[in-house]
Amino acid sequence: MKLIIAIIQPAKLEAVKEALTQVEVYRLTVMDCQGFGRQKGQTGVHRGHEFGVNLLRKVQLQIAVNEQFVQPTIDAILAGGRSGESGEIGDGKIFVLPMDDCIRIRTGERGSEAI
Amino acid sequence: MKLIIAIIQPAKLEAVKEALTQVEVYRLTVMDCQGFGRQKGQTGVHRGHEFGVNLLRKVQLQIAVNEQFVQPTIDAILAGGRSGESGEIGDGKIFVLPMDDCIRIRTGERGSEAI
Amino acid sequence: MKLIIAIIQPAKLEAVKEALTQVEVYRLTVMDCQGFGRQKGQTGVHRGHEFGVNLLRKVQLQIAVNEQFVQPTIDAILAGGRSGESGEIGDGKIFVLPMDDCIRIRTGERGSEAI
Amino acid sequence: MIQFFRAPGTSPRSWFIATLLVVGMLGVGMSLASVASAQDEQAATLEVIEAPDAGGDAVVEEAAAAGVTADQNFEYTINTLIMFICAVLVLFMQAGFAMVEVGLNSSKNTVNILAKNVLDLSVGVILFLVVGYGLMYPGSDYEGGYFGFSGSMVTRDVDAPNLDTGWSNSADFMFQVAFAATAATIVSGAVAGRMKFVGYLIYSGVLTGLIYPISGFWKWGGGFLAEAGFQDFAGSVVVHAVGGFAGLAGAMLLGPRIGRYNAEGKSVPIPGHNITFAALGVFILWVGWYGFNPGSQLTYAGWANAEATTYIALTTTLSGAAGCIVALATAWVLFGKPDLTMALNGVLAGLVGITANCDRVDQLSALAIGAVAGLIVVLGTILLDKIKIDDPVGAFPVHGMCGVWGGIATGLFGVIPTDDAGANLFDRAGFIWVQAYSTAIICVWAFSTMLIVFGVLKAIGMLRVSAEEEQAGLDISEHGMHAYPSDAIAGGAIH
Amino acid sequence: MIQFFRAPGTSPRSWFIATLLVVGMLGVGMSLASVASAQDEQAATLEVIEAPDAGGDAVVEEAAAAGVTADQNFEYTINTLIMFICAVLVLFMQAGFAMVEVGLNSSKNTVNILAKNVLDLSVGVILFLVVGYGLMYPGSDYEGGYFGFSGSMVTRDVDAPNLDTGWSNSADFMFQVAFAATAATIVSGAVAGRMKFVGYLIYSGVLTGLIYPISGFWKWGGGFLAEAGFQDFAGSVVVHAVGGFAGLAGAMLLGPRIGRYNAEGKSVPIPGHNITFAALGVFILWVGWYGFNPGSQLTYAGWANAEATTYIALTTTLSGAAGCIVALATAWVLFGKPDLTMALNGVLAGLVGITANCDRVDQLSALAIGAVAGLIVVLGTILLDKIKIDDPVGAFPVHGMCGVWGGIATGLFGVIPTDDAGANLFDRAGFIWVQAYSTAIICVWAFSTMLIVFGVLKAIGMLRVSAEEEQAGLDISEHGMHAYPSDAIAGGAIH
Amino acid sequence: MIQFFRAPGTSPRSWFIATLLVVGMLGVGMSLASVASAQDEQAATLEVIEAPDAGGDAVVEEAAAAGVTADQNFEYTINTLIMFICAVLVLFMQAGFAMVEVGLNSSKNTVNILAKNVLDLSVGVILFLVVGYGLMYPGSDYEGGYFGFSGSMVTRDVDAPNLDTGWSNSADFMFQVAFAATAATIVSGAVAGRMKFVGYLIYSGVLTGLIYPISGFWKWGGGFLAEAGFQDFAGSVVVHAVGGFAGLAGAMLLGPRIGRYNAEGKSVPIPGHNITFAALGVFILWVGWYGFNPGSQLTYAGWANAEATTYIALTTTLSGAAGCIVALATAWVLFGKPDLTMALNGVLAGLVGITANCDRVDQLSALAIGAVAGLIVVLGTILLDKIKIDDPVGAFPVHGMCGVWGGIATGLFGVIPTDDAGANLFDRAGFIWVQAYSTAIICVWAFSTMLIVFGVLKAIGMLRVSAEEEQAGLDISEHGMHAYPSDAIAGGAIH
Ligand SMILES: Nc1ncnc2c1ncn2[C@@H]1O[C@H](COP(=O)(O)OP(=O)(O)O)[C@@H](O)[C@H]1O
Ligand SMILES: Nc1ncnc2c1ncn2[C@@H]1O[C@H](COP(=O)(O)OP(=O)(O)O)[C@@H](O)[C@H]1O
Ligand SMILES: Nc1ncnc2c1ncn2[C@@H]1O[C@H](COP(=O)(O)OP(=O)(O)O)[C@@H](O)[C@H]1O
Repeated sequence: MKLIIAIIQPAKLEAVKEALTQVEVYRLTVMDCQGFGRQKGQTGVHRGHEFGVNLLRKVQLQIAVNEQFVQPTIDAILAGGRSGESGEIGDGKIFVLPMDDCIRIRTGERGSEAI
Repeated sequence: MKLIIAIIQPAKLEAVKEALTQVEVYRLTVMDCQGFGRQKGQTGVHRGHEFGVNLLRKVQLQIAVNEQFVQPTIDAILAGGRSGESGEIGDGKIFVLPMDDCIRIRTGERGSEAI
Repeated sequence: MKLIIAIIQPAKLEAVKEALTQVEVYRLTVMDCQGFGRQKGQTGVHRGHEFGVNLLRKVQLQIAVNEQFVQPTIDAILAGGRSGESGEIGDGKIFVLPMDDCIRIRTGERGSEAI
Repeated sequence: MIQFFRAPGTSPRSWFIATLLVVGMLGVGMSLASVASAQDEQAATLEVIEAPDAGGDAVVEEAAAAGVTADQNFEYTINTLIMFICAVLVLFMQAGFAMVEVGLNSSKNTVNILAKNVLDLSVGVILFLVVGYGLMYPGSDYEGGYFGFSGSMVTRDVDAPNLDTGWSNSADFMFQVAFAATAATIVSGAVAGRMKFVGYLIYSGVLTGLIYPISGFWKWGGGFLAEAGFQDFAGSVVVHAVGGFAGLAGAMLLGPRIGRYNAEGKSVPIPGHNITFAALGVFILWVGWYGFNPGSQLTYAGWANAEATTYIALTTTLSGAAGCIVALATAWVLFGKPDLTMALNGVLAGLVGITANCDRVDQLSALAIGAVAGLIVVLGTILLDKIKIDDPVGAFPVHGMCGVWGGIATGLFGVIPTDDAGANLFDRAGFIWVQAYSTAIICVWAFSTMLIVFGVLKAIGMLRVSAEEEQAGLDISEHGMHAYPSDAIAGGAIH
Repeated sequence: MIQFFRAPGTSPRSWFIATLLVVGMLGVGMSLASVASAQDEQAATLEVIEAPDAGGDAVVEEAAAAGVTADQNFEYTINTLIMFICAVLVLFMQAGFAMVEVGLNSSKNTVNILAKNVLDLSVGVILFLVVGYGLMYPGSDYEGGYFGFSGSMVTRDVDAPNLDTGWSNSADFMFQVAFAATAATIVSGAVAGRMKFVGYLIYSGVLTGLIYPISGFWKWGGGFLAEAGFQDFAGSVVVHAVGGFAGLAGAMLLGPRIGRYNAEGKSVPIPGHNITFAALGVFILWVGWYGFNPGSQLTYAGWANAEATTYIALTTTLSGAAGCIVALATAWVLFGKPDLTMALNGVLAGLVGITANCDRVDQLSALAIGAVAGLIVVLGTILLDKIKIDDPVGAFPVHGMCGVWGGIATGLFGVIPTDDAGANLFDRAGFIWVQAYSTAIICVWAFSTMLIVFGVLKAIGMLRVSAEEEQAGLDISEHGMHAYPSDAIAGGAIH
Repeated sequence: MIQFFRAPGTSPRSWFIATLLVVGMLGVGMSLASVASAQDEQAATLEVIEAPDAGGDAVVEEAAAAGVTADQNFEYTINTLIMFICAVLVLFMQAGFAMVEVGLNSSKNTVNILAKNVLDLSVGVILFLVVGYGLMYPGSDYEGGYFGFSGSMVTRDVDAPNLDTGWSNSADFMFQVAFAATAATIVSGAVAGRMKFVGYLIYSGVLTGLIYPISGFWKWGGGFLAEAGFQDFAGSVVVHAVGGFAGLAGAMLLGPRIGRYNAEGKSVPIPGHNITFAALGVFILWVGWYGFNPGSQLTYAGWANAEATTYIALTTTLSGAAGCIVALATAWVLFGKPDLTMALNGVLAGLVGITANCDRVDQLSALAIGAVAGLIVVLGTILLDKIKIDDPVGAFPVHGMCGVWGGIATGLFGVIPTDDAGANLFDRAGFIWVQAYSTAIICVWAFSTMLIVFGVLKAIGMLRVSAEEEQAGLDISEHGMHAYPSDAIAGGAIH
């Protein structure tokens, strides 16, 4: 089992969700977050202080999947999350973390069938 | 050491916290999140467009624990987080992730005693 | 590759970011969160009910790094995140999680060069 | 994709839609009707005052022609226009109530609270127009009575000057309907977070259409309480206590919100989600109250009336300020922290308390009335919590308890009313007594009738939403939308 | 670190800054000028009324001295002061529009919307002062005409009493400029989320300086539509339809926001980020409308005027309430949920619909007009969505469509205007016809001229921001700030 | 669980609670007192104007009886009622200040700011009633003096008509207290985020009770500055500069917020958490200013007064608009982005600048005054930041600097005041000079006295909260609540 963490552009959430549905990944958790990356932040101004607002609004997805779903999930995120053909800086990242166990609170089921 | 990530109903936070206190787990981090799961989202409407608001408000707990606390913590979350006896769809999930290290910023202590 | 999760005081974000820049860690993801820790929460009051607001506002950083950056990153967070010399309760924690893979959405690159 | 028929499960809702559509159709119907009749009858009933015609001395000649003396003309102008301005201030209070209620409740019930506040005003206007106004002011034939009806306002020719009162019928209706809407909207806060939207709309129609106007008639319409010498200048009892006790009935029949009391029955606070909205609402209400109390002088022309109108504004201000300070101090001592929500409710408490007597107490009494109201609202809130009645915004302590206090305080501190000869109608004790029992009668009336209304709603399953709907929040379950979609959603993506 | 010169890339911006600076410099210039001339000429043109001098009977003597009769004095006082109060209410509507637009849009465009709303008022005031007012009220020489100019308001000696009208020039300007600003700000909602800030400022200047005053002159300035007998009491057409059609032109030339329609052209809702602000805005607008409609009576002194003023408030209220209820009911039936945003727009729809005829319809007609407006706004919103015109706040359905409806409804339900002899100017059909074509003329005027303005802006690349800027949000890309920095940021840390 | 005694650590707080309780007890005490005395004395002092008695011509007869001429009656009515309406508008500004301050500060200090704003109004009302009003208007005996006291307002019989002034004492108090509260609340923004709540309450009492009324007397009470010919129509100096300089004193003694300047002393912006509230606040203030400036005409009856009142509204509007545009343009050029916060402060700057002279400048001068104010506020903000004075909302640049500018500008552009014979009191230079030194005197007074007050608070440790409390936010550390509990909390769970 893996926990896939993806940081994407807020505007891409819709597309990513559709792509995930294609590969039958229906369950996920979403959070607002802010990111610093290579993407040049716009220049902000406050009371005359220019500062790089390289803190940009992003959305984080957390998806717990079984092994065989890892690759399809990644592909789906890439497909839905990339801006245009070539992609743009700021499109984000996918992190794949090992996961020891998963429990469904409702039933207490454990392991892969609980995902 | 494990990092336990639990996604629960917002209304259950109180109960889960009490249950965790029982098993002497006092430290945790809480975040707002939204989830898609099997739980049927209510139907939303915007300017006449029905859409499934299967994005539901949830709360995520992150709890770093030493091995011997893993099971008690899980049990506590199950106890506090389940709706009624049988539980309801939407009650959420618990993910258990391996954790290599933990550092307490205040003291710089590392490893299990830092948790 | 590791995913470093740090929970710090909101007011320390600035300092931590600067420290990270020193060690050439430029990319990170930031989230608001709330924490329960050993730190004594202030006493809250609502309609005459005293209750411990031990839920305190914190900021969570998520930083994916390659092995050789793990220690520098931790040191930077400790340097920037500690209150005063001795540190204060509430300064927070750093969790180090193993990470199997990292993908850059824009390019699809995988592994360490994608971080 | 549009669907014209609802699933069976939603029948209560479709009921309501039906009724609403009736209104709509009615509207269309009437339009055709009036088109047909427009040419003739209308032109007769409705005289348009063309601005240009009114310049220079024309106005006065015109007035003279209509047999209106220059003085009457002056007074009629002032009374009508100032009453109109005060009505606008009172209507602005609707925004204040909405903000207070929204701010003091969970974010998941925001859309629902706002919908209730916008709709109870709109529904209230229509029903007060069609029924309520005629019930509340049936005219002199019903003097000293218990019930009367003089026909619907909507059918009246409101165009002719009303020289008996000395101000226009339109201004009068505007001012009165704003009061009715206030009484109705008070309840919204007490039943927040768990009541069905349809049920609320029905309740609100009944209150503005029947319950409020009937008891209003008893005092302001010249009914038996007026004859008894009961004094309630601007409605501590007639408006606020009625709303407060109606809210209490609702809160009791609904029961507390899920999670408000835990397994061991320990009270678990559910803090509001946005204190800034709550405070903004209180500021708006404070400002609106200057229409509510001074406006109730009804005649403003002439130095004596102007004097009285502004003196009322003064006592109102003093009481609100004293209520705020004492409520904060009390909360501070009792709870150890200066609780802003108590200070805010203290302002409202002071304003409610002075509403009945702002015209007949001196400055020191105004301060005392406010101070006591500030004490009452804090203790009342604690009490309510102890007996496990869940009133999310404290509508009962503020409007119910302090409304009653206002009624009594009038007896304690108020100048004793006189007969036309100028002789006191009562001694102090007698005045206190008439205030006390009249207040009691109105509160019992509002509470018992509303128990019935909410009881019926409960019986037919239109009172409370399901536990699951409540936990998800009324916004999403009743209205299908979030008040504050997160960036994740607002970024443009809802599947 | 301060930088005095902009990168070349920003030339359009620096253009604009230049123009702005001109205004600023102008200001300083004028100041010196007026200092120089202050001693003499000013003292002449400007007579300061010292409060003390005005007590007792002095006022009347003074008036007599100035050859003003007591009646004129009374009327002048009432008309001027009430008009001023109504102007304040209408200006308050600016806050309402800002809140509605902010609430119904994504949080990432909040700063931009607020900046637009604050600036279009400020820019509007200056341009209406310098150009617009003179274009809209060129005086009797241009009666029945198409275009006229009587010089800039700013150059006028507005100090002498204006006994022809019966109220002060200052009050008149305040009231008129508030209307101009309303027309301008309506557009802001329709173009939200994607229009360049500089482009918006230019548009707004053109509308308040030229487009609105010219068509305004046709009716209210005594132009050819006034002569034709066209009736638009408070501006359903002259103000709201003009704003609505200008907004339509903008929305069409801009095209929908990114993500508003997905690849398959399916409509993807972009819910607003804060419904509480939206509802607060509607309450504020409702209140402000009592300045807008009753204030348009212009003369309030004398029982007949007071009567009319408050009767207008009554019909306005009824229409707004009916609009709210019917819009909610319609949305409920069509969509299956009681959509608050529709109820809110329904209130505005009803208010817009009655604006042209609030003085000349009976109560039933007022209800009917509001009910139909409520229906129109819902269906209009659906229609607009179907034809893929992205109007984030529904400015066109509310102000454009219901503005037109108001114009027509005046013909359908309104008392037929009479000549000085009191004879009807038209039969019903004739009245409907004049209302219809006059409405059409004004809408075409606004739409076509604005198509040109927005077209030019598009041509010179000052209309729409880049896709990247739009996705990041106009707040950060146009203004360099977030409306709601998260705790992480607000904690004190921006690098 | 309720606790009646505080831990020793909290002694300052309990001090304050004590004082507050005194007020409360006082209230109760007075109530009993007045109950006792109610029957007799009260009925004498307080005559209730029964609305019914006032219809028809009764009013005029009554007036005649009271020896009031018809003209006086007319003027008294208009002056009193319009002053009351203006007072309501000025009180509404309290909501505006609260929203601006909340919006421009971190979310963690929201409850505290709101509590300060609600309480300084309430405390201000009481203290101005008991002390301030008598100090500010001690009457003619003290003409040209430096200090006087005519006894407390609360003890006065405010019921009789005040035919000397021509308006009611109650209206006068309402209008004056609203101004006092404005001066007090300005400071709140400058000391936000780090000042102890108790300390603020004490400061606020001192300002409204002593400091403001004393300098107010010098000008408006007929003191030595009035005699010197100093002109400050509505209080650019008397109200705004006093508040602004008091705020400066506070900000200086408090020192900057933690994190406002980093280790190297580099300025780190701490953006406000909700720009929508800030903008809403500015709109409300703009609207409220129409009570502030035009209301200061004090007499509105008669064409000349009505003329003046509305002309003042015009100049006020022009200056605010010019300030907005120039401030935005300046910020745009200097910073490269159109900074909304600067545009908002520019509006306020323009309004503050014109406040002293709105009655005596021509339209061009009004534009110039606003334009310069817009420039001042931006440069002032930068300057303050450079010298490391942390004024979170820019209260000093807006109210302090532009208040001074308003005082000077009156000398530069204003019509020169005349003596009763109509002869100019000064030549231009002399007028500028008197304006300059009078402004200086008042600013020095406010700044130095407030330095002492804040200094004492600092000495007794009641000025600034601890670093830990500040970082956690004043909401939780001072008031024990969050302004916006997250869903996690608001979901119903606080342990
Ligand atoms: N190494 C990392 N650790 C944590 N978050 C990251 C990392 N790299 C990128 N992110 C997140 O992804 C977002 C987009 O990154 P992006 O600028 O696209 O990276 P790149 O420049 O490598 O494409 C960033 O704003 C940040 O939130
Ligand atoms: N596989 C998963 N990955 C990420 N989050 C999940 C996953 N499964 C469930 N969740 C989270 O848990 C919440 C509740 O899930 P729920 O509907 O109870 O799942 P189930 O239908 O399996 O019981 C979801 O809204 C989502 O936030
Ligand atoms: N074991 C843990 N699991 C999850 N979060 C933790 C844990 N320990 C600490 N935290 C987070 O770190 C924050 C600060 O913790 P702190 O009180 O400094 O811990 P300590 O008392 O060990 O120093 C807490 O508020 C919480 O958010």
